Amino acid sequence: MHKLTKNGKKLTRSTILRCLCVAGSVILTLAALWYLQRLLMPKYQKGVVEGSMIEEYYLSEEPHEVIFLGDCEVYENISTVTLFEEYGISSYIRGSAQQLTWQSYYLLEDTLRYETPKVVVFNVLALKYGEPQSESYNRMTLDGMRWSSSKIASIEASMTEDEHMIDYVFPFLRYHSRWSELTATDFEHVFSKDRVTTNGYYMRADVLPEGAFPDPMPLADYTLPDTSMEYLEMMYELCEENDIELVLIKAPTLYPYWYEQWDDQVDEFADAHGIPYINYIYLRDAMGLDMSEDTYDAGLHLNLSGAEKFASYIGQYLINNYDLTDFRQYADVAGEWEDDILFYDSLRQAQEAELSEYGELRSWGANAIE
Amino acid sequence: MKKKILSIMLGAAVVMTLAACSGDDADTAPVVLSGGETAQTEAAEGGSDTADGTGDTAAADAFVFTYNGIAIPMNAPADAVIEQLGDGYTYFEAPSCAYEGMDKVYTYNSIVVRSYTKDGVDYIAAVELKDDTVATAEGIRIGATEEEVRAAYGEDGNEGTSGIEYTKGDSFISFIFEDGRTIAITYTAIVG
Amino acid sequence: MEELIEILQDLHSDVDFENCKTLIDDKILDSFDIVSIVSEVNDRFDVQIPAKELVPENFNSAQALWDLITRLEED
Amino acid sequence: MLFTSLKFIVFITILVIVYYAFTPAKERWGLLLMASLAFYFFADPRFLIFIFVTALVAYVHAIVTEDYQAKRKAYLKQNKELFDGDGKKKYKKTTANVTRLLLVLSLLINLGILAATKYTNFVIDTVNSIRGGEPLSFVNVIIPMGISFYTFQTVSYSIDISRGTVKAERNLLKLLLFVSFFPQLVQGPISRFGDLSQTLYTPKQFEFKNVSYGFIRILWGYFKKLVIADRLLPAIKILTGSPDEYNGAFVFIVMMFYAAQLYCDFTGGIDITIGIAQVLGVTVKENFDLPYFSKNIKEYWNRWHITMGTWFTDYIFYPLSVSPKMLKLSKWSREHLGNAVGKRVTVYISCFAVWLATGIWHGAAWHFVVWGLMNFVVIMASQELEPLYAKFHAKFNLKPHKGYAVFEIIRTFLLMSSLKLFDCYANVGLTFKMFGSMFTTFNAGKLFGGALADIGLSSGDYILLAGSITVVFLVSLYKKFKGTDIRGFLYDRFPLFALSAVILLIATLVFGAYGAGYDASQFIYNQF
Repeated sequence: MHKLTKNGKKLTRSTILRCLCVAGSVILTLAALWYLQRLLMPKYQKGVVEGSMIEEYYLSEEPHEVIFLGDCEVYENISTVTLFEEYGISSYIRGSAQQLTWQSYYLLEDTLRYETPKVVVFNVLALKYGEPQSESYNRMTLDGMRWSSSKIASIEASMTEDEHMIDYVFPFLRYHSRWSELTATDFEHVFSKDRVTTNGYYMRADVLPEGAFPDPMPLADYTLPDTSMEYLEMMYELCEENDIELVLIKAPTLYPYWYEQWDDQVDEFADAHGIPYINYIYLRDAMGLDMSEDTYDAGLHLNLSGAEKFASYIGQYLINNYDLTDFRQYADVAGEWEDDILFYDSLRQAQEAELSEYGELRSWGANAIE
Repeated sequence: MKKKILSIMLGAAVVMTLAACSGDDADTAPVVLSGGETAQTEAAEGGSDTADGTGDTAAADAFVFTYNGIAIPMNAPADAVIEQLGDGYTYFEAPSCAYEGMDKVYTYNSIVVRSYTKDGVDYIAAVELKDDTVATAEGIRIGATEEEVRAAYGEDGNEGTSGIEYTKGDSFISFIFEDGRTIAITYTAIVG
Repeated sequence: MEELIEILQDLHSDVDFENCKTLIDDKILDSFDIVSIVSEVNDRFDVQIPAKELVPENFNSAQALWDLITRLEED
Repeated sequence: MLFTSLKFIVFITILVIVYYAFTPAKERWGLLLMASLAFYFFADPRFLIFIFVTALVAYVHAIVTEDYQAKRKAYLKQNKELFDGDGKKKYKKTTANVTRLLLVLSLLINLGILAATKYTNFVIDTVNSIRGGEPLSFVNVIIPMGISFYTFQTVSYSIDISRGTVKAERNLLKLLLFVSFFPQLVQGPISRFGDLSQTLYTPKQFEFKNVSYGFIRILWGYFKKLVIADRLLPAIKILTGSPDEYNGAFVFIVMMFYAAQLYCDFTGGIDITIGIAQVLGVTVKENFDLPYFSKNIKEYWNRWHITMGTWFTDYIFYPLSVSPKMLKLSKWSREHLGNAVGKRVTVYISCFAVWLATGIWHGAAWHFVVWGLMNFVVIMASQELEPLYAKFHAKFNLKPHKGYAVFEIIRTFLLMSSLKLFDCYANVGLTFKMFGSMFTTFNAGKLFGGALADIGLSSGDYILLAGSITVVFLVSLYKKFKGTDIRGFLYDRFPLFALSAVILLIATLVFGAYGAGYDASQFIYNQF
């Protein structure tokens, strides 16, 4: 545009008008795209809320001495409120649906940018996956992460064949096709989202007793994939560097099947690195789990009462073995937790109300999917 | 008037087709065979990507297990197969995390069939042979010796800690051995 | 010239060939007409119009066409 | 690099910035050459060899021919006294013969490369199917991107040189740019040297109007391609992929969808091409002139893929029909078959050749050949029926009526759309069968009751398609009635122009059928 002035021509009115129009168009386009990107991205507010979990962490104000990493076997099975109420443990579950081992590793890197916990608890089920699995799970884990080298590395490690980095950088390119599927929820939550977890714990208060599971399929090879084991090794080293105690656990649920041969390999790893590995499948009786009432989906995940039992049990282990602060004594942290507990209790009440009214949950889970 | 033109056109064209093509039907072959990328750019030259009618079939190249005369190809849509297999099964289902799909397990007398969900459609994920009343297409049953398996399937399988796997297309078959004998046979779909 | 106009009139009786100067530009003459003209001219004037002369400038008006014929005759 | 790939868009953006910000106006053609070669290189480095050989052959041929002709002419002029009338004619005849020989040599090489790469496997396949028995195996040849387009462009240059209608380009690099100018490589148009050279090499200044016009035209092209054409394509594939299920009324749907898809894809691509050229300050000939408003098939072919049509007219139809042998044949047939029939013989032979070539040019497959010949038949039929029409009109005094024009337009559109069916179905026989099913088992009821929702288009898609096709239609109507395109109107009200560009851009980005949501292996996101 400066060409016009250079040639000695006067800045005519129409030239100014054009420049304004071009500048205005650029601004208008960028603003519209920014808004549309927010509008078109899935909100994960109803039914499928798992995509909201990762970003919710950044809103949590209090310090966390225990960080849980893993998939639904942590975020549905451990009540963070129980851990606080019973032991004063301030914890956060950085869980997401089908979180793969490298995603857990990079989430730990990400977490370390904000705080350094004393203990990291990693659930080992995801070790069975050595390769990227599914775009929709990737999205739920990755889209909520704040931008950092960890996020980029995590995306690169997670992408399936059909995915591209550019679609993560500009989610608009990925989600523009949702224009015909937008719901009221999408418009409602363009700029703000409702809270869906209590420090990463996703509550389900309904009950569906555990049934029989089919026999596991025999495998020709039980070796856990190299990729996931390498990331476990990296996770161990990262914890070492930061003086964090790493604890490996297997949640007490039975499906997907956790083979003995896998269990042995994790045991070996733990022994070789001098870290604990606890398979809670063997401790179901000890923690008092009654799978006729402590699960909401026939034994795949624990419900609220199950999650409180498991939290109570694992919390005891944690305070026995690690030097954790009892944050109930600290007014400022306890004050923050006060809010979390309030949210937790009101959520429990709301779910119980629906259960007594309908006999099932309508605003959460499969029934709530729009 | 249009009809008149059309009838002239049709008549003339039929004659011409006979003369020009000598009754040959396979027309699209050369473009398709000359290689992926270049074929694409060439197709675009005429102004469009030609909408060729041949859709690729999902389960074209995979292991197929046959049970009671019913073919169960890996990665094939499951609904039709399950319907053919009839009612004699016990059923188990487990929704995946965040309702991204549903794993279904159908247990029959001698086999277990598993399916996975993709784009809202169920596909055959795996078939497990439970006893020696059923055999693979290559004639291997539970109880077969390691040598028999290798004789039937070859030496180029993937050796695992407890057995051997053979891959074909987007599926593989596993034989699990104990004391030199087959104790389990499974077909598994490779989900891409 | 008159003979030429006659040839043209045979093709399109409803066109004023004496004055129209956009026979090609306005798509009054199409490629079939041009070939007919060339063949007629060949018969009656014994002039062969080569393909390279089949350009709009030579066929836009009867005058241009006449000029072309005379030029080719001289050659 | 397809137009709709992200790579291409980045490529163009960088090019335009470097072009205007960092390259002196005089050197800009050089940057275009570099960009064109890079475009080729990224597609496949081996392609560069092909295009270079083609350009070199044309370059040498042009210079040798021009120098030879000049030398002969000068000699003739200087030694006038040595020649009598006959001698002069003879001398000129020799010049013409040598010129022709040079041309044949050059065309043999360049068309030979085209034939060898594009048609070898076609020939092998055809031989196999005729011969039966042990089939010959296909050869693994590479088909250089856009070879049909740049070969035709180069051939036109060589012929023009030998006719003496353009001057030879003596800078090899400049000629290479003419041959390889990248926006044209994917879908044409087929430019002539005389047209393109006028703006291709001249120093180019940044002109706001040019760039604005070009930019909005690029957006318009993408809009048509991404929002309409690429959305329709999967549905067409589904419909034509299961012909047994989708017959009768569905064939009509295929016709309509494909007519819209092809138009939007092809004209969209040309809009992008010409728009890019315009942004770069190069004027490229138009390739379409509202073809779907044509009143007959001949007119349609004068308005659809114009540069290809004129190429075939100028370099095949005319030379063939005015060649001495043809003129002789014409005379003979008029004498023996009567004036009415005789007049037609040569025209029809030439026309047949043109359509045979057009069919083969469109693709190395028999259905293209049949499609080309069907066009020939229809054009001939309408040509023959013309007097009949005239009588009919005279009798009922129909012609001036506006409704009749609309009828003609719709008739032509339907006719052309049915011919396009040859593109859609797997083979020629099936096309006829499907076409026939429209008349035997139309059964429109099949369309309703959910069938239209089963072909990969949601109700939202249908609304969007209806809306965007209406926009395309209205823009075409504007041009039809105002005789000029709508950009001028908008540009004079510049804020409106800017706003249109913004809306077009955003609409394309939101509604375009691109990205993961539209991949063949669609991810599951329906439930959100």
